[in-house]
Amino acid sequence: MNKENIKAHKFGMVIDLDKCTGCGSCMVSCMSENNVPFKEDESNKKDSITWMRVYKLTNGKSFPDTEIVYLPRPCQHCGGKGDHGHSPCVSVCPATATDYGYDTGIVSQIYTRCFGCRYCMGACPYHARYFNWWDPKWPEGMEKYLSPNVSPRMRGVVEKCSFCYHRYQAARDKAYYDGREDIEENEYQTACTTACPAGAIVFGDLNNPAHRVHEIVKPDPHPASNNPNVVGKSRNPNVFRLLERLGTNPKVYYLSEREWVRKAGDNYLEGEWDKIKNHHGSESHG
Amino acid sequence: MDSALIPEGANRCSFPKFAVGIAIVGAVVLWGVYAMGLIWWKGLNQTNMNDYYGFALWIWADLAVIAVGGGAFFTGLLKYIFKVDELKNIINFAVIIGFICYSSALLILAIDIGQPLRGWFIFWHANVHSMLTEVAFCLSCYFAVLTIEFIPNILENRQANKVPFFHHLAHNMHGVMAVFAATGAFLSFFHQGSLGGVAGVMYGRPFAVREGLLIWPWTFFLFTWSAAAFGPCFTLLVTRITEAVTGKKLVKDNVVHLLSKISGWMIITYIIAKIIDTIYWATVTVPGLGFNISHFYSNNGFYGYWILVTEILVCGVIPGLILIMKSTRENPTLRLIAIVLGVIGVCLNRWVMVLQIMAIPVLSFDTWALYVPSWQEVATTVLPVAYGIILIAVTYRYLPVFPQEKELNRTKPVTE
Amino acid sequence: MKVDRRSFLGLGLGAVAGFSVSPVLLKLTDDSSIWTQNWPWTPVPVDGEVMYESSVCSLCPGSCGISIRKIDDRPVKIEGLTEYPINDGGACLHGISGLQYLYDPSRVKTPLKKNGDKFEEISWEEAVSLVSGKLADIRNAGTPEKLACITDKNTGSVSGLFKRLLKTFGSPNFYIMPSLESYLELTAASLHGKGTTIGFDLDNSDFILSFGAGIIEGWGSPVACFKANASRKERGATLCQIEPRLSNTAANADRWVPVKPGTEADLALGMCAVILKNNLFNAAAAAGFKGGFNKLTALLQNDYPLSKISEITGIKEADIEDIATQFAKAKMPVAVFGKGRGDGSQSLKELVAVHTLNCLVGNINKEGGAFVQPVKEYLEFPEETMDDIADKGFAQAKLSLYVHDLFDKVNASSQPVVEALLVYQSNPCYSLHDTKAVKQAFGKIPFVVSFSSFMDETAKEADIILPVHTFIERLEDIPSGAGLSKAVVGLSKPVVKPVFNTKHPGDILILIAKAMDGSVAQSFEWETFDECLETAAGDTWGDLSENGYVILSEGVPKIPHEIDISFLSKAPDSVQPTGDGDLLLIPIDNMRLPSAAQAASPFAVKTVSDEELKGKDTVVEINPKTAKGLKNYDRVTLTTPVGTAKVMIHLSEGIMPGLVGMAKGLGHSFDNKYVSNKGVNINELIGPVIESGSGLDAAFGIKAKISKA
Amino acid sequence: MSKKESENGSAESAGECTAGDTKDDKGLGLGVIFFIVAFVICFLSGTLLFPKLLYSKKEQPFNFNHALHVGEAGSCDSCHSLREDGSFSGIPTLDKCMECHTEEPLGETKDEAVFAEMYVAKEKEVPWYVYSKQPDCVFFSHAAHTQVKPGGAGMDCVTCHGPIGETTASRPYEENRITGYSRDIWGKNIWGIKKHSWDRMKMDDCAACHKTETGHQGYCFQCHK
Repeated sequence: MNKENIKAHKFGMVIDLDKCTGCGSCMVSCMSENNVPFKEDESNKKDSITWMRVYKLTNGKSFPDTEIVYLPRPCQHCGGKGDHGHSPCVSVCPATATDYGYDTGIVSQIYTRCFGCRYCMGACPYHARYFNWWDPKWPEGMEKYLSPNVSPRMRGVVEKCSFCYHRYQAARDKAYYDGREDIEENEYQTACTTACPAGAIVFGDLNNPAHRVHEIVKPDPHPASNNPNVVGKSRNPNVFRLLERLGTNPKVYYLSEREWVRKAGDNYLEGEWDKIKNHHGSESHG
Repeated sequence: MDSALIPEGANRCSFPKFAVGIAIVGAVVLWGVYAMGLIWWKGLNQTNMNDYYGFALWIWADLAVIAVGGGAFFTGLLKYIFKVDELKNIINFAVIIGFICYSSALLILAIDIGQPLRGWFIFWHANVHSMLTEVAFCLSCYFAVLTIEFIPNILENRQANKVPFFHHLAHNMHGVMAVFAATGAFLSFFHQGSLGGVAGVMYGRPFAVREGLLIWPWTFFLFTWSAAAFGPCFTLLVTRITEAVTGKKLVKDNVVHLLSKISGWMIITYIIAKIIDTIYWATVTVPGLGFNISHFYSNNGFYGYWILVTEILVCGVIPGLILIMKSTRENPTLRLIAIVLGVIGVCLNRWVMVLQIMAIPVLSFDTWALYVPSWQEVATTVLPVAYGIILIAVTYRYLPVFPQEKELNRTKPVTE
Repeated sequence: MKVDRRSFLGLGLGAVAGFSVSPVLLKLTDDSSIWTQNWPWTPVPVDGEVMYESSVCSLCPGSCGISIRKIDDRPVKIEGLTEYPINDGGACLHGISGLQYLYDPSRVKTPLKKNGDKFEEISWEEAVSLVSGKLADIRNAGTPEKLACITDKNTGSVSGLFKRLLKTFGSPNFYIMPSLESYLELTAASLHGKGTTIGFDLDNSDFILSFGAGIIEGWGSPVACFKANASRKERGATLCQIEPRLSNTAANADRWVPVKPGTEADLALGMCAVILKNNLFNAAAAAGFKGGFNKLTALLQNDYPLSKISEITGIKEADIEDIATQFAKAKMPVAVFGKGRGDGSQSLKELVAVHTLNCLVGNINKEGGAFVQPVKEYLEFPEETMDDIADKGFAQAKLSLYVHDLFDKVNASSQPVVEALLVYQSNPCYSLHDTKAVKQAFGKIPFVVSFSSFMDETAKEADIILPVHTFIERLEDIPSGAGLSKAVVGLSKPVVKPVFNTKHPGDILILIAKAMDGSVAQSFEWETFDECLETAAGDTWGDLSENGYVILSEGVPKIPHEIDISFLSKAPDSVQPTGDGDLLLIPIDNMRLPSAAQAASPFAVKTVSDEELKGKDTVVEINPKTAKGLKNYDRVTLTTPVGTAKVMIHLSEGIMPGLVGMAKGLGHSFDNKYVSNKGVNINELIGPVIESGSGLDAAFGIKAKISKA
Repeated sequence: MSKKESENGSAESAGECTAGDTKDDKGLGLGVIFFIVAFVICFLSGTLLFPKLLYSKKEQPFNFNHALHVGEAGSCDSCHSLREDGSFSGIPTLDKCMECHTEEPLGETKDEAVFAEMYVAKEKEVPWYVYSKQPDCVFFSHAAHTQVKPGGAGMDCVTCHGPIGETTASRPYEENRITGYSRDIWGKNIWGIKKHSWDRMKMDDCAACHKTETGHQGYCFQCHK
């Protein structure tokens, strides 16, 4: 334990899927904030770089009982098994081009270090990591809008959502300037959060009970009784994480009142969901 | 024309004939090199890989050549450490095949990465927790070992051997080869294993993930074991092909039988372990993560249970059984079937552990992702094969690869 | 001394050893590591001081406040402006992508003149003199009414200047493109009298009954609607969405009621009938109805029995009754109209029928209801000087009521009925139905002047292109509209120096007017647009320039309103789709694709689903029942009476069988490879259908066939 | 290692093959001499000549007397200040200079005349070369380092930048021909040996100080963007 870890933050997010309208503001705000490139054909979603991707889910029923929900998916900033910081991607990178910041809980990606082996992409079940198959090119003059806060990437490296780390840095700079030891909740908000016109995204410190994200998620600091790999399970019965059972321990939570949506967040054997749904999110409550 | 270079007492085809053969295969090499150039110059967009298929045909080829190249370390281990002396008659060839496989693997890795000029960062900025780091280190070291093992054979060339220094060097290197063989076996154990580990540690991918011993998932041991088991099959297969092409018997049957037998028992033990692993994974590991194993073999146009059955039964159990039973093992046709099935089996295993992993959706709302390689990928994957053929042709022509060749072909000097 | 092999060996080894123990190897290794990390072709954005400037976005009628982050002089990001009365910090994807428009590859960089098939660059002086010369010729010929003009809206100073130019020139032929605001004003005119408009208090209503209004599809002021929808979830207010397809709004609603397309008016009237029958209407409100309440009641009771409505609309009787009852019994219900984004074709019958529901339950000018009030004016231009030609010309009848009709007239006549056309902030050659006919009409107009920032479909048809500043390069007043419950005027400011040789549209008009004589020149006495705006805004200017916006009205209007239901009493017919195909092609509005004047940005196109666009192909949505064995991404030919297109199939359980849904906003054809030549423009496949009684193009779709390509 | 092996190899082969042949001893002697000569030449050129080839020298637009300015203005942050948002303003802009300077030179140096004529009169920013310029991938917070505790580390400028404030003349800017980096990043000493905390500005130097001061070398994102 070092000094920095004692007051460690654990930045996380909760997305209200009932409020999400699938409008795409978060995606574009992210692209614009983080100098994400674009190319002529982006309709192959498997080679289209969108740090924030909005998935469309349906309940699989036929007309007119069909339902749709949109699910925005940034990098989940996994804490890894037992929340020890060994995220699926971090532990596999051969060149330490991605690491887990124990002071923030944010998984980094360093473009100048990455040499493009793509092992991290294979390891990530959320497809949150994107490869620069092409050298990014902006139409003549358009590179003038690039932000100096995020380095533009080169061909052949992996990139992904950083929870707008540069905004955290800017907030800290301001705090240093003001002689404050820490930043306020509203000083560090990701670009997707601030852009969301529906206010569906709430971002903050999961370690800070005063933060809204903590109020909604109510993360359980103890490992789940039925799966010691899972830590930080929500005690809110409407809150779930994607593929929680794998033990990746994402810091992105989702909120929905609709049961089928919550069920879609993970994989269940036949009949399994019905057994656990009522305890879902609250199984370690007592 | 080049008769001065040809080993004494060996019969080789005429140089023009040889040259034509090399030129034909060389054209394939050029095609591959052209594709490689395209990929280096224009980038990986020349492939059909995508963000779902970060690992694709090349990584499979990489794992497959390393697996079948496992014959080198295992034969070396048997010959030098366990002193199975008969194997000296095939060890040179095993080493050459290993050399080809490993140099190909390194070449493929150099094409596969997005920033090839930064490839050495894997050493310079190594993350010791990554299985890939382990792979890179052991792979490179073992390639060096293979090179050292290969050198004495090169120095035995008729002209090279005339130089006293080379002659003695070759002699002395043979003397210390046990040390290298041991090192090689050790290194191989780790990189074959860590290649298995590459898949096994991906706990975000239920199809790949395995529990294990300490930091090593079971796939680590299975990969090592399977390389040792099937590597010799490949050595035997290539020997058989070389014999067919040259029209000569190059290795005595007792050597072949011995290696087949060892391989057979290795395969059988491996496949038992693999079956246990599969059953445990299918009944304990993945259900715990919410998956029924049918999830991995249905709802798509390619991957079905057939691949599991083919890998384990058809290309695992069957060749194993053929090779452990004396009667079937010593039947040349059955033996050939067994070693071909074995090689297919291990390649299929590597395919499954690379490509099928990538194809399977993990998020409940995602779909299967199938992929067809681009011609550039195919060309660069064929490149090592063509290069291997050329290297075998050249070494066979100019080096005394098979110690028993002269003895076996003494009576009737035949040109092919 | 003999230099032998060993000497060389010594030499070589010495050199290697010497370099090895020198710093060369270490340093070169480190340097090459660094070298491989920074390629000169990867741009390095220049750092500097961060500054924020606030402005107003005018990409759509939403009129959101925006905050532009700049690094020194360089804008790098657009975000929503917090505490702006319309969007309070939220922003839509198009606004956020705004900077891409600034550097768009299809921007017109300098004035252009068409020469044959090509455009050639000309100076501003030449451009202005060409336009003013041509206009002077028309005026001098005594036919000033043959000058026509199309802009995006009726309000605001730039449109005001265009109108002023036309009036003082002597032409009544000023047209606007259809927009939600124009439909609101038409509906209000029909029920409440001319000069009024309607706003919906979505923020407070507890039961929103939407007849296809894409509240989260870009309808109205999109960000305000997203916010209202989110607050609805928090308040527990109900949204009942009536439309044939599971749009995002329908998916987000509490209740989705699929209705046969084109029968919404009947449904609304059927619900009115239920409300009347069950005595659920507000008697006090109904007492004030003009234009034959009894006649309407009788008509509804006779012609709109539940069983018949159920059959027409495809909705169960019980459901209709249930929804009507819930609506009438809600404390603060509101019925919302304007299918999709609300700017496409609409039928006045439908609009009025839906709004009659509001009138019946008495929610007009009540909290959570519909606000009816006069259109807010905040600009006051000095009186025009009118000479004889102007007076005479301006007194002539307009060529047509609405813009789509104008082009029909042009096409129908052998003589040029329009000698010159000015087009500003609109793209009729793309966004009107049957674009082929519109382009043909453009070909028949001798002189077309496009005031455009981009080389869009309409600019391509023009004879002169006068490039205008984009919204972040210019000063402009941006009045809100679009069904908001409040009226706000915001000030859009130049936050970056013009990137190209463009001008402010207002300045161009002043230059053109000054180059002419007579009443035109006399009516444009300002030196610059800035001066014009400042004087016209009068008292408002101080607050506007200081705060960036002025709230013109807010809260429940405390003014009386009248209700005149005579339009419905005449029992107008519903429009029917043309053609004889077995399927009905309907447009899909989607937030991620703008459909009107402004094409999408590269970022926005990037977000478009592969269920709508795949490669260069439009993907249409059909129900698996309609598919007849077709699979996802099968290629088919889609044929309508107006055109054919090759498209791909996407099977969706979210669309009513028998329909083909196609995204609006694709199929642009100008020089921007990130945006253009992607998919089909649906307006090439749908033809206008004129609604009797209103003259509106009310085509909600068109009959279509698909056959395997 | 390869050297040793080869030598052994050659000695062995010499011994075995041509035992008693005395010519070989002479050859070996000559080999040793060649070895030493080559060793010395290569070592020296690698140490002395190599840095000269590796770096190109660029003169600053004009000479800047830091000592004089520090004397007049007071301290480093009179000109190199933090902005209110906590970001670092870096090299002052012309506007900043003109807070003290006027159209007319304040002193009589040739350099100030250049400044006035070439930049002030033409309203052009001075294109200074920045000795401590870091690459694009680096995020460095001056506020975190220079602001006082408890928030910041309370370091002074000299710790990283050295006594640049005492200099009376601008030294040439040296640019690495391979990397394009300023020489100050690796440091003047080609071996990378540092005597002072400000002698090098490489990542390892940051990490080492962080390790000492905070107990941890820091995570990637702390300094990378």
